[in-house]
Amino acid sequence: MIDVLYFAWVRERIGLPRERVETDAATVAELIEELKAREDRYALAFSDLRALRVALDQELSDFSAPLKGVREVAFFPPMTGG
Amino acid sequence: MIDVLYFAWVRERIGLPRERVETDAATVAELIEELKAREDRYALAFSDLRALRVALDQELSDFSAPLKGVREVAFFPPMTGG
Amino acid sequence: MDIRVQAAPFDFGAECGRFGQGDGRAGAVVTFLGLVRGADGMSRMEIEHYPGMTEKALAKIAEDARARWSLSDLLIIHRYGPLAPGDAIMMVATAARHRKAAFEAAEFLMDYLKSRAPFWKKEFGPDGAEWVQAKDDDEAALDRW
Amino acid sequence: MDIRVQAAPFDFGAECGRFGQGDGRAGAVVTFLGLVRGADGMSRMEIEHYPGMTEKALAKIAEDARARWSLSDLLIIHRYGPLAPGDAIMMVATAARHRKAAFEAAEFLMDYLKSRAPFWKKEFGPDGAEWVQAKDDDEAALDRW
Repeated sequence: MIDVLYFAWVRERIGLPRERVETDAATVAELIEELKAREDRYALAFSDLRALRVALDQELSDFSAPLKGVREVAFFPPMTGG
Repeated sequence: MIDVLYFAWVRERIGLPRERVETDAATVAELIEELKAREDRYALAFSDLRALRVALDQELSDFSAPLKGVREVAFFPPMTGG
Repeated sequence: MDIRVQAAPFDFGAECGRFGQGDGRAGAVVTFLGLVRGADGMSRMEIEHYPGMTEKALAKIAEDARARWSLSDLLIIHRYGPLAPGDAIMMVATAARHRKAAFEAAEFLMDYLKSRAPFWKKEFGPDGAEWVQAKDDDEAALDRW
Repeated sequence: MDIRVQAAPFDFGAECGRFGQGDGRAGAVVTFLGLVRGADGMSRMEIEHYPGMTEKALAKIAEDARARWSLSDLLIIHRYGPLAPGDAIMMVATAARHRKAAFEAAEFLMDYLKSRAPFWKKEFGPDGAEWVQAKDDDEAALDRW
């Protein structure tokens, strides 16, 4: 089980801020494929990975990173603070 | 007649902040030669021109500039504001 | 050193008045204030963030700045939640012996805050709501450090 | 736009609190504060200036900054006379739509103030009084503009 968090328009497209996901995905990319296969709203949110960023346990990471030991995955668009 | 002003250590070496000078000098450099010929304290103040700056009528200028029409000449070291 | 992430407003003048001074170590203080612009008909803004990661990201950015420049003080304040035109969004402040370090550290903090701290701005205007898009410039700004 | 040359102290916090905000045009405010450092056993400082030329030089530097960047506000305050460690010597502030212009304009103002405005600092320490020497760095800083 892994906590998956969504922010900004990713959260809006998927329709929820966080969920617990049962997965055997070895990498972020595999997790994304599983999510996209679920429902259109996921497929839509993850349709263009260049527009997305991922954090693993609250550290910026990338889509090829392994999920082993990770408790929290977050997906969001490029940040616009400051 | 021209007003000649001195600032910072130039003022301290010459021993006065300003004076009126009767001169026919055509350029700043000529005026400096006239002043150096007056007394040791002037010769000392003007001994290293690389350490000096000049302003003509309150605008930075250079030693080769003509004095025609100028009312106020100021000599001082490189500025250290800010 | 102080880092604050908060929904509440902050008083830029009061923060500037008490920052980095008084210990005689700083010769230079630089502050930056980010404001919600009133242009383009925007009526309000909302800033979303990632609690937990935000604090870690800001602490990391501040540590990186302190490793790189000798700073006698450093401050970051960043708001989230609803904001109106003219409101203060965030500020940074740096204090150092000389101006070069204070300026560089403040710009470094801003460049990294823009692209590496998990905040997202949504603008509400006459044509509806829109998430602010990251600019290529902002990512490119990191290359100079 | 405001330029002040004065012997009197100024309140950096209060100046920051009222600068560049309120009209909704600025998205970015940068301020710089220069302080007398208490290091190196210096007990006091005196700043001499050239009344008349100082005001002209500061007005020219400010005009040059405004010609180069689109600024919604600009402030320069520079003191002269006796100062003690910890005292505020001077400040600049710039307001613009985006942070890049506000930062660049503030650094431009500082670089030119250092080397082109007729101020001279004299420091009084345990070994007597000494005029602060201009640094080659400060002259070189102008090359980037």
